[in-house]
Amino acid sequence: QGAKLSDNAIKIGVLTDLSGVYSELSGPGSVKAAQMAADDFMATNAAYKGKVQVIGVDHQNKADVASNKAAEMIDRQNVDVLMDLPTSSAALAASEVAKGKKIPVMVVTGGTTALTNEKCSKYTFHYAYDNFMLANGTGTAVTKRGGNSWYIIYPNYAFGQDLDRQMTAAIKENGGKLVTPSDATPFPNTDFSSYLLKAQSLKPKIFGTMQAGNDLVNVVKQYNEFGLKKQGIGLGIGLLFETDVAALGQDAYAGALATVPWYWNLDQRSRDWTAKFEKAFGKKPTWAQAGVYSATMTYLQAVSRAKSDNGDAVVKALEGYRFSDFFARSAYIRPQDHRVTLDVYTVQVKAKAQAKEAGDIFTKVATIPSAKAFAPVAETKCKF
Amino acid sequence: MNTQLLLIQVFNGLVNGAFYALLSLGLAVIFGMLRIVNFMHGALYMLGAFTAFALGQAFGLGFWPALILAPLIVGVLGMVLERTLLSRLYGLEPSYNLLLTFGLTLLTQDLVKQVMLSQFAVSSAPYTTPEVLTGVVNLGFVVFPKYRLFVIALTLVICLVTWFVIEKTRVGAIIRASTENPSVTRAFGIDVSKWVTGVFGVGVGLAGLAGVLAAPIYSVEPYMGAELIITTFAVVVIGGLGSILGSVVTGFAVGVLAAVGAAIYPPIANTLVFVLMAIVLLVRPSGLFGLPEGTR
Amino acid sequence: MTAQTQLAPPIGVDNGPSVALEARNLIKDFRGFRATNDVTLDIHEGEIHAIIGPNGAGKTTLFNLLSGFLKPTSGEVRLFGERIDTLPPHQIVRRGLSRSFQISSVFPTMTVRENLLVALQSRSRLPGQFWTPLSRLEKLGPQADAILADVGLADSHARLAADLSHGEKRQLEIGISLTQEPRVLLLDEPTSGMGSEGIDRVKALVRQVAQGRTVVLVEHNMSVVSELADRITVLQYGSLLASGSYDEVRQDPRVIEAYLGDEGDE
Amino acid sequence: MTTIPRTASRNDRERTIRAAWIIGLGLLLLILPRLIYPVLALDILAWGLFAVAFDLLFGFSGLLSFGHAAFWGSSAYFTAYLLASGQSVPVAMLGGTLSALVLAVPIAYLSVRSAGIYFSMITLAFAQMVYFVALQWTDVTGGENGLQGFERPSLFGLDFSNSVTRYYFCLAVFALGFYIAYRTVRSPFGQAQQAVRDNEQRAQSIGYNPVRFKFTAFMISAGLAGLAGSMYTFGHGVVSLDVTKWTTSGEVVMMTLLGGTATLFGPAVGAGLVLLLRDQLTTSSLPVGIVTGLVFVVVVLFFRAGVVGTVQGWLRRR
Amino acid sequence: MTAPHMSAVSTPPPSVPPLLDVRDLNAYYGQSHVLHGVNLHVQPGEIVSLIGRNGAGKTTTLRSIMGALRSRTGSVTFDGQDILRLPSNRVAARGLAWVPEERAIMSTLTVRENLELPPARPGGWTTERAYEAFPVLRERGHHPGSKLSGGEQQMLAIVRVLRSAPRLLLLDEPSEGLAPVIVQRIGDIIQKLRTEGLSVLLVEQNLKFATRLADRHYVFVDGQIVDEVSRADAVARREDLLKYLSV
Ligand SMILES: Nc1ncnc2c1ncn2[C@@H]1O[C@H](COP(=O)(O)OP(=O)(O)OP(=O)(O)O)[C@@H](O)[C@H]1O
Ligand SMILES: Nc1ncnc2c1ncn2[C@@H]1O[C@H](COP(=O)(O)OP(=O)(O)OP(=O)(O)O)[C@@H](O)[C@H]1O
Ligand SMILES: [Mg+2]
Ligand SMILES: [Mg+2]
Repeated sequence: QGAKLSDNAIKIGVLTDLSGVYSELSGPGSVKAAQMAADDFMATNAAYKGKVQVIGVDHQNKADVASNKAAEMIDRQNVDVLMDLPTSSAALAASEVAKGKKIPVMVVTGGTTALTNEKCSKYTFHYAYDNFMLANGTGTAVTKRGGNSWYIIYPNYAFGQDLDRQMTAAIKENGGKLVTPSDATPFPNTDFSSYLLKAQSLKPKIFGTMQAGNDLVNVVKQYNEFGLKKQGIGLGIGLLFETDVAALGQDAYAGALATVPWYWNLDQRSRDWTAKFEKAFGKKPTWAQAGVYSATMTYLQAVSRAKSDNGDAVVKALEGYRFSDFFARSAYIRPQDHRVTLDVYTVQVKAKAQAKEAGDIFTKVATIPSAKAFAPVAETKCKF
Repeated sequence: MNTQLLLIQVFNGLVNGAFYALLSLGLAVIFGMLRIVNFMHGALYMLGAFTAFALGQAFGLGFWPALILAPLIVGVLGMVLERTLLSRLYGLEPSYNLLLTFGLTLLTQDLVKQVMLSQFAVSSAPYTTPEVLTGVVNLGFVVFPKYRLFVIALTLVICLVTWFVIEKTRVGAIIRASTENPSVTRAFGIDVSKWVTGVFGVGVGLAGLAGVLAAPIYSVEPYMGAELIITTFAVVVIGGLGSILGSVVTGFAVGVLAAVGAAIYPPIANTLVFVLMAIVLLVRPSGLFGLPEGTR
Repeated sequence: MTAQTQLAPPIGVDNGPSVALEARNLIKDFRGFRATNDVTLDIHEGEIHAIIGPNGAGKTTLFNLLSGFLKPTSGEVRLFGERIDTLPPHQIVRRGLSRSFQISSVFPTMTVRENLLVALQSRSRLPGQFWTPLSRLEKLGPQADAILADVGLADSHARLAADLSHGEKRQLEIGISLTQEPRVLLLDEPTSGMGSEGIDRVKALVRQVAQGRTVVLVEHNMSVVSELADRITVLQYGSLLASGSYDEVRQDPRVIEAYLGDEGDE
Repeated sequence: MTTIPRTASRNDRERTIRAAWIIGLGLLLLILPRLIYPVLALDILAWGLFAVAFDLLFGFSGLLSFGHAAFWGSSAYFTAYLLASGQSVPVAMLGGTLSALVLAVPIAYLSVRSAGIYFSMITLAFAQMVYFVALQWTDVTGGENGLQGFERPSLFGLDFSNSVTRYYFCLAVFALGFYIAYRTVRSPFGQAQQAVRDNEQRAQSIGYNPVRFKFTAFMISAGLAGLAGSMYTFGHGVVSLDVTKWTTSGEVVMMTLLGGTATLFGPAVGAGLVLLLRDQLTTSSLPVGIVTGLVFVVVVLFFRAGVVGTVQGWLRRR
Repeated sequence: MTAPHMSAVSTPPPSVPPLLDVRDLNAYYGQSHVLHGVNLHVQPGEIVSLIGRNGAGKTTTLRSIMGALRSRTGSVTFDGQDILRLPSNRVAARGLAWVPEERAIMSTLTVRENLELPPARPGGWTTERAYEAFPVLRERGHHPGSKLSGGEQQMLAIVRVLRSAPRLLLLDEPSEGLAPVIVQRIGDIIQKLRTEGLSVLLVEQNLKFATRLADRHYVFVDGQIVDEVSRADAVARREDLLKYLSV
């Protein structure tokens, strides 16, 4: 009661890729997730009934469109928060605009660690995952399980270099080693045969790939073609979305290890939420979409705590907040760099035969606790 | 770099080269004969791969029937496009063809994407190697997948057949005349549009074939042709626009050079072909196998 | 230095007419085919010089060599003593040698008058200037209109060059060559494709232009050659076959055999 | 009947039509930020000038560059870099433009010798090289993260954090750029350029050096594309890898065509239409490719003269 | 203009049905109306010439008959059948052949390929026969067509169409740019072909050549036929003809 809301409404702008390469893993599903969060929030908070709106906008994966639309949504539509933001350059651009206008941003599907380092902003929060967490998670868990000799390839641009650096560190820290220095591959690239042949002759226990999206699909396809699995060379993956698995069929990935912040089959709570989402959207959620729900809910609860949708007030309510929901377990919003830390999971892809139902693709191998999953706060380069 | 690694890279390069060769052959047939710069070639390559996938999903057809059917389907689609759209631009600047096919590329890519998502619920389609060709062969210096060897061999055969038909029969001459001066060629009693459509269909079918061949080893997704086509254009230009022999030889050569180059200095891998192209054009403005400007 | 070069009269000798354009031992090979074979030729200042010869004898090739559109395989071209065979065509034009083409070569998307204006403008200092308004070109208008009248295209001045009939394009072709007010004018079959009216006009025009200038023309129309030419050179298989006045040449049995047939004895 | 008056009256009519366009579009541009979101309006200016620059080469020299993103992009990055290192806005924009010009020297020198499709391909090749350099030279370009958050220090009391102020500043720059393009085309140089495009051999035989004209046209075009790129950076405050991508080169072709090539204003109008369309698509789930692809196809097939070309043709006939 | 414009020229009623009969032909380039009601006919085995000043409409007439120019009205019958609506490849299939004034040698084809481009029909010229008529073409056989000299292109253009054994040949300025000896040889070839049953419709500027070959002459002025002169009258009316051709 008595919350001060600008134009008497809370407007959530989901700035995402509605029709491009990321539309499947976030896109319309993210908009739906945000809407569900808004509905659920209104259902339990009578004071806000009818006051939360969700607007989905397509940034077409272009930084300039993202910055335009961010500004326009804030200025013209009085949007109070921006959500999701796949594509790093778009996320950074929107974050920059929002900073000038003092509007909170919750980046879910964008993964660059710059968001909590040199490009951090007082108004931007980084949810779900980032490069450090992926590399560190897979590197640590796999090495601990005995996968202690590696050969890593990574796409030759910042994202890949970042991942490679983190993963190498994680492996060494846990007593593993690289059989040869990591190789940078061209980006984009379709043919990875020379690296696979190299792996064949070096015989590491794990072939680590930091590729993402279609490049990853190509690596995995060719990993199977060259029969590396049969030769006892396991697969460790940096960034793996559910959609990547669907693109090749589960068997192609069977046995591969990766780190995810969540998956729908994690536990009963997750399955319950998934059932709701599937009913509303017709498909199982990806972890990005679940993350958008969680981030939206977290934001709305901060508004209700702050009794205001004023950016500064909400940021204050978010900073240092500890919570746990179906998605984010033992979550903590670090005030120093706005990294939202949460428990993350190292998972292994099941063979199709072991799947109990469609979409049952991951088995949990390890849980990495919230406090250890992300880069330590002491290392952040963030200065607000 | 030791010799073994070099040999391995050469072999890898040949596989990529096979795709360049097949695609640039199609482009060369279309450009050399029809003066159409078919920007859509990459999208049609993608369509070949996608059709193979869709045939499997819809009718349970495997790789071998798809290897025949998909290029045919793509070829027919190409002919329809030529009849209904491209034919309206004959006699105009070739850039208009380039622009039209550029637009069609955007259209096709996103249409396929929609179909993939709505019909098959994937953003990138799974496709596997045919049973008989799975597995690897030990070549002594390297253990190489059977399927890749098959790709190299089949491509060589197709290139040879195409070259023979076009260079050693009257077909090539008729088609070139039809594009250079359709009204006079028609006045000789030659049904120009029939020939032009047919050749376009064949050129495009070659792209479809490359697509089917790519499906088992590369990710089948709507944009799989987008980057490739740019490289292929460079290959065609290096070989000499419209030269059948040039496109095939350069296709393989660029594949090998790029693979070797990438092994020596990885950052240059994507740029190497463009650097090559710039150098070649400086020395021989009409490409390695192209006839000097004005004679074509 | 071959013996032949020494046979050629030295430049700048007072006795005899002065030389406007000279070719020395010109050779042009096209992939093993010799289109111009050791041609040495003097064009005297002020004369009308006709070059005739069978089809494929190398007349157009010779023009291309003289005007810089082809680089000779060997040999030299001099214009008023200055060596020009190493220069690109546009620089040769600036030195006072202009040509017409056997196959009409016009600017199709411009009107007939604009064709002439743009040709006239190249001789002014304007063309490099992208800061000058276009209206400055109008001062060339009267000159353009005069040429249009000369070649018989006054009525067609506003039509696109692409829409002209074959003969009309030939007229425009000559008009464009005239804009350069060259000291040496090379005309490649100026009357081909023209009707008798056009032929008469070209004859008159060439006579008029030849006042104080040098004209070289390639022609297959013997009436034009006989009426206009002071001297004639006959080419065959890329080499000089004969030269002299019309009457001398038309008697030459080799010329009759290779070129004239029964044309000369009319 | 004398011949001069007919030509003059035709020119008069042309002049009237041209004046009408300039005044009409000028007024529209003056009130544009009231009609649409100012940052979008700013985008239209930048892309509009980019398209005009491109068309200087395509429409008036017959050279279809498929690599103009190289100039637009290099200037965009360079401007951002200068702004980030604390330079004033005019210095940064000039610096950006200069970078495009410097880059253009070798590219123009090497490419204008080729014609037709060869030219398109060689420009594309150079643009791809620039793209891969941008991708990997992360210290300057930020790689795939792009650049953002650089200052736009105010100038003579103009507060550039206000997008409307930015717009009017850019409008002045646009006007300057457009005037240069206009002057170039409507000058003896432009006339010679057309002659070279029409018939290179003939142009040479009347004393024009085709290579020189193409080179100069290329440089002017690249310089203006650079100016446009610096406007873009200044307007947005962000730069991403897209600026050097081949799709950007493709987009500017589309804008030009849609508006009408060789019409001077057309490309800018086309840029406006494409950006408005793109903006509309942000709130629909219609795939961008399908819509833009369709527009492209329809324009090439049925309105080759483009919007402005079609209207102009219609005006002239009356 | 001294010549009277006759709207219709009286032609003696042909005893044999004409091979080609053109009636009231009007032709247009876009907006501009170029031919105004042209009537002409060619009898089997006849050589007919069209003469007239530059831009009079001679070429347009040939293009209209052949179907290379589509916007036209009137009727064109060939061998009793209406061919106005047929696409030009079907027109050619009925036995018409056209040598355009720009020669249309294909630059992307070699000389030999050019020569062998039209479909061969029984009774048509073989490559060998073409080479015998113009040996220079054999020498140049493997050169690109565009590299031929102007006159060589003309020779090639003429012999090329003979490959499909046409019954009526439309020749546009065949003597243009040819050396006098070659002009004579082409005249001989045409005469010879006539004895083999070929008819010719000839456009010519070279009056001497035209009068030597043609049985009848149609005179064009401004897109209309204003006079018709038979071979018998041609010598006597030479002055008249010359007048039509100058101003
Ligand atoms: N670029 C070229 N490449 C190869 N051969 C050529 C080239 N240009 C000309 N030729 C050949 O050189 C010879 C001379 O040609 P040229 O055009 O000079 O003859 P010409 O004397 O002007 O004949 P015409 O009177 O028919 O115009 C011809 O046989 C021609 O085929
Ligand atoms: N493509 C075209 N577009 C518009 N007008 C044209 C076109 N071609 C020819 N014309 C005009 O049509 C008229 C008749 O042209 P045509 O070519 O039939 O003349 P012609 O008698 O063959 O003349 P020539 O002896 O010069 O070849 C001329 O006035 C010409 O300018
Ligand atoms: Mg000649
Ligand atoms: Mg004619």
